[in-house]
Amino acid sequence: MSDVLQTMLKIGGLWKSFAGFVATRDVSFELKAGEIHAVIGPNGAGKTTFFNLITGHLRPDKGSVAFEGRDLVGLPPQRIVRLGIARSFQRINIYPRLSVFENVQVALIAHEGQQWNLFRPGRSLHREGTRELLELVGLAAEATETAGELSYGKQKQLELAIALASQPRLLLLDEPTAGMSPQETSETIASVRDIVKARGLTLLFTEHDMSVVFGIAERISVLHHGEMIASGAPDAVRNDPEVKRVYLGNNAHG
Amino acid sequence: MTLTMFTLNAFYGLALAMNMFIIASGLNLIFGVLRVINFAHGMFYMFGAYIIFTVTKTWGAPFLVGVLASAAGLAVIALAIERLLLKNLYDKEHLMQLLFTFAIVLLMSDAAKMIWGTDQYSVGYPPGLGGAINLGFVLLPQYQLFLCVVGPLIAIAMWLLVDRTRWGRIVRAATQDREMLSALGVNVPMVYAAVFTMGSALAGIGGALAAPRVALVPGMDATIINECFIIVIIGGLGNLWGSFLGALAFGFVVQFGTVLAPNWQDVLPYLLMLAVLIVRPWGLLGRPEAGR
Amino acid sequence: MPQRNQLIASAALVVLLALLPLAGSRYAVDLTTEVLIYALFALSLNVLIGFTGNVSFGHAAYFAIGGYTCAILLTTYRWPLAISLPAAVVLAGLVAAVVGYFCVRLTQIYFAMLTLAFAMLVWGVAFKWKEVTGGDDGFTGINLPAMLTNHVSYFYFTLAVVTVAIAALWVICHSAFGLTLVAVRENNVRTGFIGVDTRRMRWAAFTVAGSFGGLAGALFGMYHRGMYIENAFWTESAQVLIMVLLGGMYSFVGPILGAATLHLLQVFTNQYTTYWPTVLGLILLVIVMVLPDGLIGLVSRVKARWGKT
Amino acid sequence: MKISAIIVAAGALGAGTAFAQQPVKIGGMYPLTGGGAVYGVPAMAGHQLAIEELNAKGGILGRKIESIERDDKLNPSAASSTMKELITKDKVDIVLGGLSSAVGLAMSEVSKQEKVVYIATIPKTIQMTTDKLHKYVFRTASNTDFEGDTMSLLAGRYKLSKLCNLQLDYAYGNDLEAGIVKTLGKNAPNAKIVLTLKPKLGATDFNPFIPQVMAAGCDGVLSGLWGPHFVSWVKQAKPLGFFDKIKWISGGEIASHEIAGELKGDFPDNVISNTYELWYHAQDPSHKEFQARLAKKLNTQETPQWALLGYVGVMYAAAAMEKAKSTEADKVSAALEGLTIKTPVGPLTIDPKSHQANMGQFWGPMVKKPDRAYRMMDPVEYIQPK
Repeated sequence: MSDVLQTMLKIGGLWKSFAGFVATRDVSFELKAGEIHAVIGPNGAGKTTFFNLITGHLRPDKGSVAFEGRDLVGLPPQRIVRLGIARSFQRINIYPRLSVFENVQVALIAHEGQQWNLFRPGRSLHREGTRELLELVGLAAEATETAGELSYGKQKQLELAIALASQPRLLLLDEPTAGMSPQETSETIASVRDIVKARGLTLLFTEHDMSVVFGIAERISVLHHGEMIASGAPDAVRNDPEVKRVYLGNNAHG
Repeated sequence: MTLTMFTLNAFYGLALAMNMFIIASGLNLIFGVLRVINFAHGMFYMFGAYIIFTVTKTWGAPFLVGVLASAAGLAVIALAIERLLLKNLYDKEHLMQLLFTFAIVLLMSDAAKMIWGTDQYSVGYPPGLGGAINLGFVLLPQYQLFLCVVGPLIAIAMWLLVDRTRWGRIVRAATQDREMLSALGVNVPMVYAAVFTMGSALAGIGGALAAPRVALVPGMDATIINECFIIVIIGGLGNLWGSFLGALAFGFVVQFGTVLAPNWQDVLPYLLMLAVLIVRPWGLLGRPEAGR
Repeated sequence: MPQRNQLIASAALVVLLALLPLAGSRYAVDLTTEVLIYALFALSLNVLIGFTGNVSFGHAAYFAIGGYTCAILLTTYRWPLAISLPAAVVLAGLVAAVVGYFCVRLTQIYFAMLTLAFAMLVWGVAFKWKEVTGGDDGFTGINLPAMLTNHVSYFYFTLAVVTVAIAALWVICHSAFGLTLVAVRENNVRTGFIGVDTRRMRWAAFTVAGSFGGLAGALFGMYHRGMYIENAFWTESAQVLIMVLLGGMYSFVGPILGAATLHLLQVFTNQYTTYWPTVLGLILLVIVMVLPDGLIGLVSRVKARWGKT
Repeated sequence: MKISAIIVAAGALGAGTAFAQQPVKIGGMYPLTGGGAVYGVPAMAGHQLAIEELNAKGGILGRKIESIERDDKLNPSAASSTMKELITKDKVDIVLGGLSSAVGLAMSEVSKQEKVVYIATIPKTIQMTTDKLHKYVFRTASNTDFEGDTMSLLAGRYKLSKLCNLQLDYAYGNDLEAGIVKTLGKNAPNAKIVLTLKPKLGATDFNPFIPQVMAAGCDGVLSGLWGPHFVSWVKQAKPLGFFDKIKWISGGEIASHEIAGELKGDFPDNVISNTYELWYHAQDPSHKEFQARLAKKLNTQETPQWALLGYVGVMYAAAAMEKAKSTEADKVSAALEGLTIKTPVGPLTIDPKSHQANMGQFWGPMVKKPDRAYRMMDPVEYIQPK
């Protein structure tokens, strides 16, 4: 739908502080449609805050967030989702007491705006779409299980399915492989990339695992103490002296 | 309103606030740490009043002994309730705890009827506090002055205990993260038991201190529980000084409101809560609870 | 299919109830009428509690608004029942919508206390607006259509209205709307991020709950031929809350069971002892300690919670 | 014709003898739990005493009396349900009791629908015997008009001029105020109400009101503050010397021993009030006898006044059934109209038009006695409405 070279998300001069602690400091950032973009940085660098500011969970003190030319600042999460931005969470954020199937089903209902339908039985809706999404993320076999009882990795997969149910153009994944085994990680990453490419999505994600980051990211941005210190192609970032000093240097050898 | 009347009303508002604070502070403490909505708190208050009646009037003990007996009596009752029953419920739905405290209300109301019958009782003022002090332009009842002293004393004592002692730090930590505290080797169940006991003893003291001013009758627990909740809520849940402020707001609004708009007196406390919650949804000194 | 079984069981229950007057016990008929009304009242509250996860301490307000409105329209204005009853439901729903607008901005205990505050205002209005409501003397002598003055006909009327209302609530609770409400209850934040305005959902649930609560109140007032300010008092809100918790809030039928159990317990223990609070208290204790899911947990321990059919 | 008459008579006789085995069922409802139990429990004791006495003498119409007693929970809807239960399940012949106005009116509504006689033994609201009067409701308690009339009479007698009217803000208070205002001009032409205050029902804190009364410069208060309200008022007003200058004329039975015996030395001076019954007042032999039996039942000499109300209600029910020679509601209702019976406080008559008994009350000032720890009424005057 959008041109590959077009700017999808444009962030300018973003500030956010909590009781004096500056979590996001004058961050400017651009995301091209269709790219796979990683945001990295040590713990506490402000990655999650950055995501929260984009998706409306937090409101920036200053700055602008434009999605496809539309200002997002001040919009509540549900409006932003409807514009085409879906996200997953670093800490598992699903419906633990609903079945796996219902977790996705309810997201599809919401996407179709059917939450205001007082008459159609909820469980009869989008059965096909739900099944497809579960298959896509590899949870078809667990459809009837209670979501909270799934393994950690599978709950992460479920998060992905819920996010995809909103049919986003931009997908934000906050540490999609956190807590996974190396085996699960590589599987997840492969499947995420396939899905993103197959559906023509734009992906913005944060990640700890540098092999994952450099494995799939087309562009990488580095946050440090709330500041965006570098942004560019993987090689350029890898060789950026500032990045080496504050981040890669510490982590890669520590 | 003349100066005399204004002074009197302000003073009475303060006295009411302090009496309510003493009762509500215990409820606030229990809610803040245990997250239990204790509907039985009003019943504890009533028991406090009845116990001081028995101790001072039937047994002839001095007033102060009566107050201590009320505190001790409620501490024992509360400890028994917590250790035998309530401790098993912390992991369950909050609403199950609510149902539990309601069951306690029912059981204790009948227990009170069996022990004290249905007659109405009254407790005398402690000697030396039954009169009034003449300031020239206004008479101030001594007992209410006494309450105005006791209330802040209790507030300061609680503040010292919670803010300035190791035990207090543990209690405050328990309000934040129970699992973490447990991992750090703190005996959390004992902290919970102690907090429930202490909060309930405060209800007992509140009842004992209210007793000389009011008639003791079955059902005296009913409105007090709502008023305590209002004070705790408008102050900000779990916040000691919030409850103090909430009690002051309650005292002055009820006193002046009743004088100026007697037609609204039945719903004044609720109007106050409405106004506060619409303007400051988390109470005067409360903070929004992060996320969920 | 279990759903079909449920439908058959429900239909059988309604038929069985419809046969009750043939047994000839006037008392049983009256008691069942009361239970039906309380069941609807408890179910209406559970739209908020069980399905949305919002505990209201002031649900009696809508019960009272429904009851008074119907009573006043029938008696003071001599409107026909066919208009008075819907008007009562609409007014209860409207007031719930206005109150809900403010309440859903808050959550948890703050939400509960705000509902309580508004409900006490409703009580205050019923108390002070003596010319219209009769104040604390109550509004007695409600003018019923002649065909409903007989206890059996009123029972059938109640049975019909309550059955339809419960069916409607069932449809609503199991609709896409209902499922989304459960999502709001289970995870408010996540539900925002799938594109749902959770506050508006809760607002809608509040309004639905208030409307059906109003219907229950209207039936109640006509049954007693009187509405009293006590019906709006917070103790009444607490009572219906207990019915819901007792029955089991995560199940659709739980509150019906809770309403029947609590009401019948109160009636029967009062027949044997003036220490009925002790009896009731002990029973509640047992339920709390042993049956955390309410009575419905006892009935269907094997069944998983809402979510698995 | 003749034969059929005989058959009918025989049938009636047969039915009568079969019926004789059946007890007369009397339903009694008072608040027995919560806030109303203070009054309901003693009233129920009087109710039971009357039934015990009647049964000892062979019951009513030669049939034993079965007493069915229930808690009205001080809640009109609950009372309405319970009364229906008494009528439809227990098949009671008559229902007695009630305390609050709303419960009384709710019970009256059931009595009207179900066509069962209800005798209100405590509720005083005037509506019950005026606007909402019907064939089956009767009252053997006093009412707010009687009480108001006597209070204004006393205001005149004590030559009070500036009055403060102090009533609780609910049905009883409002009705009592109306009763006072109606008769004040006639009974106390020199008196004027300069201030009217209405604390809420159930108030425990009277500080918003006490200074206002003191500042208004009244020489008398006409009060309807009953029970715990009065006690709380006293506890809060006395330290200010409130009762030193102000004469307190009160309805609401605060001169009863339940309050005087509890407040003892704290009971203020200058109080003139009423009570239904006085255990220390030797009036006539029947009263002494009643008092002795009640004292035995309750195991105290200082018996509460409320028992009398429960007692008189039952006695009226029994007398009416005896007079009607039936327990049928229509006949009992007809028999109650104009019925005069002897009670421990003297003869009472139910007015056939208003269904209201001329139940009087003891009135008088509460005074210190050298040999008693508590105050007593002296002189006592039994004032009965005309």
